[in-house]
Amino acid sequence: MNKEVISDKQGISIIILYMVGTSSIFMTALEAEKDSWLAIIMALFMALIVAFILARIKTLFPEDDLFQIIEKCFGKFLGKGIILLYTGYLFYTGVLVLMNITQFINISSLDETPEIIIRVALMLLCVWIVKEGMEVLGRWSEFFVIPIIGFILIFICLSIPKMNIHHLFPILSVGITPMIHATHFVFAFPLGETVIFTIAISQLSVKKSYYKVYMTGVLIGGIILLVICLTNLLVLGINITSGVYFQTHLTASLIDIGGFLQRIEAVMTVVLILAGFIKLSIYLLATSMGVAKIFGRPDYRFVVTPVALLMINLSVILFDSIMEFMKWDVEIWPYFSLPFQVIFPIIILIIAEAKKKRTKNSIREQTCP
Amino acid sequence: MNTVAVIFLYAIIGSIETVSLYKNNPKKECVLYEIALLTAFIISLLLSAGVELPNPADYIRHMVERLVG
Amino acid sequence: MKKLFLKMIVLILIAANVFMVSGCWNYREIDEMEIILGAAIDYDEKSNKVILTAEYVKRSGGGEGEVGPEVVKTEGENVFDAVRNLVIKTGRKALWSHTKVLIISEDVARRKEQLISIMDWVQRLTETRDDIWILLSKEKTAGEILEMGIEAQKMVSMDLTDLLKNEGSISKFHAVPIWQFIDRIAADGISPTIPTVHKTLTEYKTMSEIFGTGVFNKTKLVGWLNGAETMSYLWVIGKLKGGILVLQGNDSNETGKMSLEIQKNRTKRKVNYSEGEITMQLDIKTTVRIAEIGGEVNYMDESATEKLENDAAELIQKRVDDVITKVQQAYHSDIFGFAGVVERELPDEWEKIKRDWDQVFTDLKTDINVEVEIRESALKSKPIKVGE
Amino acid sequence: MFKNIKDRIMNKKRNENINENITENITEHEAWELNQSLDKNKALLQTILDNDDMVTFRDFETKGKASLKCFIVCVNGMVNNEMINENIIQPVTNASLDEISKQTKITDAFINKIIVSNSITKTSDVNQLVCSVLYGDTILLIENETEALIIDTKGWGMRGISEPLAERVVRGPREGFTESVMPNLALIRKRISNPDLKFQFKEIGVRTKTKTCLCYINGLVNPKILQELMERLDDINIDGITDSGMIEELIKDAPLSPFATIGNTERPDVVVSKLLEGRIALVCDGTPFVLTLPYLFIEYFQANEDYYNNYIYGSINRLLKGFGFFLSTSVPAVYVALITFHQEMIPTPLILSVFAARQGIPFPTVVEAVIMLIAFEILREGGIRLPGPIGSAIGFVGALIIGQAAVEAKFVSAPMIIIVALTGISNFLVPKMFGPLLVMRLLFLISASFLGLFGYLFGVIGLFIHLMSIRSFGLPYMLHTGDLKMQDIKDTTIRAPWWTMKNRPKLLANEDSNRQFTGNLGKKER
Repeated sequence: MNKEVISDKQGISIIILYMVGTSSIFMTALEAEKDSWLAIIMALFMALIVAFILARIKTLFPEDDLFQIIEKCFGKFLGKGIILLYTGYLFYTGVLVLMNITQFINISSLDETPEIIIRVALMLLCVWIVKEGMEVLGRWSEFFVIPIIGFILIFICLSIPKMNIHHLFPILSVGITPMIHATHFVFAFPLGETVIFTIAISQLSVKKSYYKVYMTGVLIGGIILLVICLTNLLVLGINITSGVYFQTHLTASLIDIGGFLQRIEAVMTVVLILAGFIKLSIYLLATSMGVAKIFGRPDYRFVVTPVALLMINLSVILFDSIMEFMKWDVEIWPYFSLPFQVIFPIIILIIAEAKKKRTKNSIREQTCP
Repeated sequence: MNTVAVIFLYAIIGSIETVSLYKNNPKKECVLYEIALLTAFIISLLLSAGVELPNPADYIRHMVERLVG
Repeated sequence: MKKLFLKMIVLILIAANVFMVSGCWNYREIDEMEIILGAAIDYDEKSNKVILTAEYVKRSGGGEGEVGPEVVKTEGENVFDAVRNLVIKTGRKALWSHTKVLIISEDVARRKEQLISIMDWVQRLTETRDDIWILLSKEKTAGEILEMGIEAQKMVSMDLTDLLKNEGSISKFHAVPIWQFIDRIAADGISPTIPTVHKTLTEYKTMSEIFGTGVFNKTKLVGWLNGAETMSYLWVIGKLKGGILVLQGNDSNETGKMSLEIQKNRTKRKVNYSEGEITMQLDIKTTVRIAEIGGEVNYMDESATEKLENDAAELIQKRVDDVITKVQQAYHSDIFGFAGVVERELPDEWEKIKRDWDQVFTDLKTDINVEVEIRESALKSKPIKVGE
Repeated sequence: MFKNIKDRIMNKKRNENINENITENITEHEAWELNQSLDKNKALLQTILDNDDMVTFRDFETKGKASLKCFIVCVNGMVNNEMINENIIQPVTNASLDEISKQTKITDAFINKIIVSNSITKTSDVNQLVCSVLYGDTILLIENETEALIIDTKGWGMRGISEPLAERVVRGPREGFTESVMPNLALIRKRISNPDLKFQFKEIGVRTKTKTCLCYINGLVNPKILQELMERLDDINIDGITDSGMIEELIKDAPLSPFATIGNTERPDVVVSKLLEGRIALVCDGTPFVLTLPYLFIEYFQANEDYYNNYIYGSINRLLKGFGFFLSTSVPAVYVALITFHQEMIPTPLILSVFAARQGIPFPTVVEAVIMLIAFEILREGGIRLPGPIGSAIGFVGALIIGQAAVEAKFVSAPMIIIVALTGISNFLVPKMFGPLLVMRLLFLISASFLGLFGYLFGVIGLFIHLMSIRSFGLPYMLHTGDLKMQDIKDTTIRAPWWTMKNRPKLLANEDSNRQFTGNLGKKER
């Protein structure tokens, strides 16, 4: 079996790209209106807790990925069932990510190109990198995370002249319920999906650094998200922000520095494509690993292409329009993803801790009778 | 036209991937691969022919709505 | 090695496949399109049709690099229909992503549904950018503004854009990109404005000029502000960046007019709330420099400077007060964005008065404090001395 | 090769039936040892080397009563005639063997007392003798002796050391390698006077038996890489090698990739600096191009001159080269994407001038770009092989025709000329990367014409997946490039001052990573 080892920095880069991925183009916490940035901060705290739980699980079983841990904790039969559920969840989420990216491309500029073509082209690259393995993926992310963060910084700096601080006030105007909803949504959509890294980033070169990698990655990714959200709000104001699908794209298109530095929304598009590509690849990787695990195969590579093709197929079936898609995203997604993001990890952690304790005790009993 | 494109595409992918697959992998992998590819092929074929397939999003919606209310 | 080779073949074959199946979708040659620079929208009441006048770049047909304007007129049931009809007239697809200005006629501006459909079209269409400048035509139709460019072979839209970018030094209009316009329509209580464009006839040719403002109440045109009033309006909203303040010297001896060039302006807006009554407080702080002195009085003296400052402050206060009163009394439309200030500073109170803000606005008391500071006097230290 | 000679002789025996008296006595076994009889030996050698008029046989005798008959064999033109005359024939003919005691063997006496040469070996193996003769040595056969002497008399004409044309520098040594392996090795050796510098010879090519030499510094080189290289060289089974480029292609990683995973250079100073970084050099006879490996992507951008000039200047050069790489691959693709897909991203004045320039051009922009790129390559390729003056004439004609006439004839648009010129010139910033750049440029162009900037971006993603997945002798090809660690950035995106480069590239040399031995300075940082 191929153990793909990546370094801490590569791990963090992957998580950052993953977080920035699709969520950089459209804002998620819009239910909280002017306070969506507060919702993101709250969700970030929750996400850090989840990341901590997952890191704890990984530290208990540093050699295994989540699927193996599930099998160890729940036994073969029940374990397979849960793995199946997880694989389905990952597969489905992967399709959503794919649709997100291609819809953005399609709506923002290539309006006459059939979406399926863009999907196939994107998936082709994903299949390629996933087949090359986690190591290439890690190195790729490590290389591209620098320009991506650079682009985002440039974007924010150039947006400063158009910002209006009044757009944020009054703070806390929407009330508690929308706030909680928004927090839940932000958590469900990009921030809480750390669970996938227990599958994808299952081998780090330094064994004990899962805490560092998961939590730093989530923290930096979350901060970038927060900053992008703030920029959009400050430039556009809530009225426009809530009225368009791709806020960042609009904000970037308004940048005009002295008449010559303008029309640079392409920069943000680059960020989206590069980061979104990594996000999609990770879903493809994790799903393939899940499928291989269900059938008890050690290596996942053989199943990558069919999984990718099935993803494309499902993306055709799923939603007919972006309206339907967005509605589903807001209404159903946060609840659908909750068990996978939070409930299962907590259960696994409890069982794992218990198991560890028992084995420790039994070892102690054996050594000192 | 779409159907032809789908058949063509799958034929290329299938034939090329199968060759290296059979060389490097045990039989079980190959069988799994072929089954998965065939499923994808059938779905694509149906889609290209314009058949309306059941949408899993609806089932998930029902499920979630029943659970959450 | 073999894998890579196979991968390459797959890539090439898939690319070829894709290419053969559907060709190039969004691939459009630039010379097969008409680059639309500006558009004007009129509304014909009789036939209930929208008339679109588009200014686009003329093909020179082989000459070197010369580009001139061309104007085309189309009709349609609504804006999008008229846009599609453009293809019939020109024979080519239109490229809307370089459109700079959108001129609407008074007829359109007075009709809510027309205005909204235009805004929706601009924002919904991928091609049109959201930072198109929007202008209101003071002429009979909006189209004639664009049409006058043909005679002079000048691209009116480009000239208008250049003019709009110089808002800071003219201060007789407030340029509004369309996204801001939409933002203001969407915001609670606040109403948008649009600068007005005029056609002026000089001896040699017709020219376009922008000054003044069309005042809206939400999506309906309700009135006008002239150039000077617009400057005061800019003072209120704090967007004033330059411009000239002309003072009539009222000294005993023969003083002419004084020009003060505004260098910096800062307007702070606050809400004072006491016993259920809202007062809007405006603290205007303007820095000017003396640009022109028509008389002999040396304003470099401290006392004279102080007097000048006070005169200027008084003038500003009067003008600002006038414009606020005019808008309050005549138009009942909060184009100053006072609603936003109230919402920010008194969120609880805002919830209560949100419904009938227009009424509240009309009765709103304002408290205007102006402070003028003369910083410098350009190159001259003394007025021109007239010898005895 | 030996087998071939044997076969040939056997064939002759069967088919032609000449020299029967010799061949009939030769058994299979004896045939490849020398005979006691001088005549038989001579006949044997003449059979082997027949129809080769370059080979010279020369008989002579020693002085004195017991004169011994001898003869030498050498290949005219490959030997130093003076050396043979003065150091072999003259001493031998003047020598008298009378005072030599009967105990000593005659051959040893020849070696020790008579022949003046620093390199003599004795052997009775005919194969070895023949090979030596053919490689410029002289063999001396003596009557009644079953062993012959191989005397080193190599002396063929060769090109003097001159400045390499392909890698000119303004500042730096002007020596370049030549086509002979020995002087090349000397050029390396004289720069590293250290017993740790090792040279290992290997012969590649069944027929040509080309001499290649592995150079490395013991203690710096990674033994695994060395081992891997040895194995790959042993796997080569080809009949002839004419240039190190063939070896490169036979042993390189990712053989189908356009990118080089083995470097080549004509400059000894470059080879030395690579050796000092722990790399291995492969010197091949018959070519001035020395291979260095492992080769990383970043080495495309590291010119030796960067290291000799001021570090700021060097760093700027390096950044420029990176920028040139970007321009050269991307400019046509981005131009096409912007003009035909994303017109909204071009400033209005620019799009107006492009609009005006494109009036009446018959080709679509993509086709125009491809035509112009190919035309540029044709001009470049055409100019490169021509002698200097004509070459520059081609340049003028090209510039005139393509630049002026084509635009005026409305064949191509003027902006496209600028784009192609920019592409072509930035190409020269990274001169070793012509091939990969050409391939990438066209691929990007095609993908951009499908999906616009997104297609281009997909191309970039694909390129980097490919680059990231390549390895050169076990090292990731893109090593260091994703890192922002100070230690690694020093010699990649910028060229740091020498006094800060205390360590060698880490993964390459793991045994001794200190580059500078200035007390504890280097160690402290680690």
